[in-house]
Amino acid sequence: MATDTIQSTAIPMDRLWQDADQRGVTEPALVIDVGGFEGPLDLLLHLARTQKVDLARISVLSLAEQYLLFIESARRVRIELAADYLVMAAWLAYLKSKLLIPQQVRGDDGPTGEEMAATLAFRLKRLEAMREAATRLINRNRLGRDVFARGAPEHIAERHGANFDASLYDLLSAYANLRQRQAVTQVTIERRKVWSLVEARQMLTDMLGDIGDWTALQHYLLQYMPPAERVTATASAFAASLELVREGKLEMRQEGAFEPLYMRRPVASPAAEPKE
Amino acid sequence: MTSIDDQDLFSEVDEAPSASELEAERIAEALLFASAEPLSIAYLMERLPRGVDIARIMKRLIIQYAGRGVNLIRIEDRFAFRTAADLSFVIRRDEGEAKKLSRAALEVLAIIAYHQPVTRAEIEEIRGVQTSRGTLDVLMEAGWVRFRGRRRTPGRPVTLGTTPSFLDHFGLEEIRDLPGVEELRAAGLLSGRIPPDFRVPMPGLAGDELTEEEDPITQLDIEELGLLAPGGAGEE
Amino acid sequence: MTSIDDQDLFSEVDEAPSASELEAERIAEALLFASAEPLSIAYLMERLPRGVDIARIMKRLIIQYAGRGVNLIRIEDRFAFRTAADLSFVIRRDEGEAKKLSRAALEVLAIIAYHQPVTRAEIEEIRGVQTSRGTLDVLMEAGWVRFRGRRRTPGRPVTLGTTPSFLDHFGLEEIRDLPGVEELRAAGLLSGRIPPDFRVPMPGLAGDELTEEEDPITQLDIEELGLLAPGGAGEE
Repeated sequence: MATDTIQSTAIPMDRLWQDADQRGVTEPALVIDVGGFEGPLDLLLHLARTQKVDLARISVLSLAEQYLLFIESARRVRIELAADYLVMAAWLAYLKSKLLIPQQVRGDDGPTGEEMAATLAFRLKRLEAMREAATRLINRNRLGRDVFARGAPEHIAERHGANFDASLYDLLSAYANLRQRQAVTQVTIERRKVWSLVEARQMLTDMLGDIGDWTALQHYLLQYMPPAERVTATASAFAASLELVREGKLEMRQEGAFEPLYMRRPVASPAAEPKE
Repeated sequence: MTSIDDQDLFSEVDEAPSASELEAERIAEALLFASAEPLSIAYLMERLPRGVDIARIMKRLIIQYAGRGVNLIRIEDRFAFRTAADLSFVIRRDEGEAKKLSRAALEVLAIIAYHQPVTRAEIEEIRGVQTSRGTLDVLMEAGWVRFRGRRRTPGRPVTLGTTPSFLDHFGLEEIRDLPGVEELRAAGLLSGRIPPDFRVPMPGLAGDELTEEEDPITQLDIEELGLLAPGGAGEE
Repeated sequence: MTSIDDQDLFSEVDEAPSASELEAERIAEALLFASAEPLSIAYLMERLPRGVDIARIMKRLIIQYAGRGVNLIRIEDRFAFRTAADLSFVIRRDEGEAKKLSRAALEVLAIIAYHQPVTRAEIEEIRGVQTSRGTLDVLMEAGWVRFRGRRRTPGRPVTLGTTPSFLDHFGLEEIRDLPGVEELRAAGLLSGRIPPDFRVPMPGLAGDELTEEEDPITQLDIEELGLLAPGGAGEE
């Protein structure tokens, strides 16, 4: 799930030709540069900006739709999207359904669509605030560029007794390098396109953090998976969900063999948030 | 006594210092001037004559240098002489500027600075994306970010924070001086929890209709988002 | 301001300078401070506002700094700040520049930190090379490493561990705060290619207590180890 390394996949020219033929030449071919975004939240923030309103006032519903449209377009041209883009799509599709269903009497089974939407808006606002803070920070007068220390220092200070200098970073990188050097093994396993248990677990916890009532998550998720990844995603998600059930962090229900698997967060869960 | 003439920049603070205080002042000045790194109070105390009031001496020095081309600044419990920030335009050097930080690294740095002590999972929660390798170690190598300790929660995750040289580099006395930190805290944006008054108004929409405040997403938007239609690639 | 009190060191020269002269003075101060080498009049002239009388400004600065801990001195036609000659005893007290720890020393130190209590043989096993005597000496001299005790195994090898000043220097509250595999990896310090069984020990030591496998070190041991040179003879 190394999202930072998503590359836009080049589409072979002949494919474009074929596609163009099938669709009629009028529709322009799209090249999607997902690599320009730092993950799904970044993309959402960018989309939200097009609404040109305070992030606390954005229409989460239309934001969800914009995002899903984006993912659709990407998939139409067979761009390989990182898993977290798809997880976000699944989550937004779920959110959208919750927002569109008439308000139910609120049980104690998790957040309402409004609450989920508010959480999303909050996260966007927080991310944006950090972006602004970063800009303000980097534009300050900086040592060595705008402000200067003594150019000809005469002694190096701050040594209590020991005249040796080393930072924790030096120490840790020395250790890591050494251990790694000593651990050289010839294991070079070709990376298969497999959802690891860890990834699947992470994905499930991410999603379940915001979902309370019975949900056939797999369905939402699989819809957004490239066919090649469906099997591995299902297998890993299933295994991970069993693990979560065992730990009491998840409940599952199935009507019968081959019926959809429903999951939810345990109702009386000890308020143990997965991450925070 | 009437007019303090304007070149009297290094003039008095409150009461006249004693001879031994003046000597201590000279020594402190010399030590601070000689060093490129900020010096801690403990370090200065070790070297100044016994019994002098360090706080008073530092205060006097700060005031005396306040209007000059070189200022004495405080970074937490350390002191250093630095050229005055307003003279940046004359002595600014663009060569040798510190390695340019990537956008991701800058964002991570800001999150660590504003949210510290913060765990890696929390950084990722805020950014919504995993932090790629090389981002943190760039910040650590620059000497701005460090491992602080471990959170007392299950799993004991390691927490990250900034270093004194981060403050020095960005001209901050302490973390509280981070631009906008109070406003952000007041707005609840430095917490993991959504503030209670943060609500999104829900239009009671029955379908795909857009509200008045919304525009439908257009082909143009999609292009703008990086969905680039390569001019004529299809027709070639 | 009754008498010209003695702290009025930066007081008047001859006549009051103009505002632009004061600004030029500040710029000259900053440039001289930030420069690694003495600056020539020509260089200063290029950077000071046009039309100011450089000679006059330098003269004023020299006089203003004359009594202070830092003096502005003239070397042929160049100028530089230097700590006052009579204070050299303070500045030069810790003459030795801080030495960078060698790579070997860093490695040994890190192994001791993570694997403590650890014997010398174990360090060598982890590093795959012999550790020279000097390396440990350096770490001991720095005050970061100490003998902890003796392992209750044949040969009763001496065990090594870190000291409180190690924690202090590296900004750790306790040894358990050292980052583990996951954090090292996330920080980019470990690359992706590590074998699945790769482990980093999590030292669970609390301070000075010896583990069950250790015996305390006795005076006799210390002499035997050649740590106390009996009768002042140098070691080895």
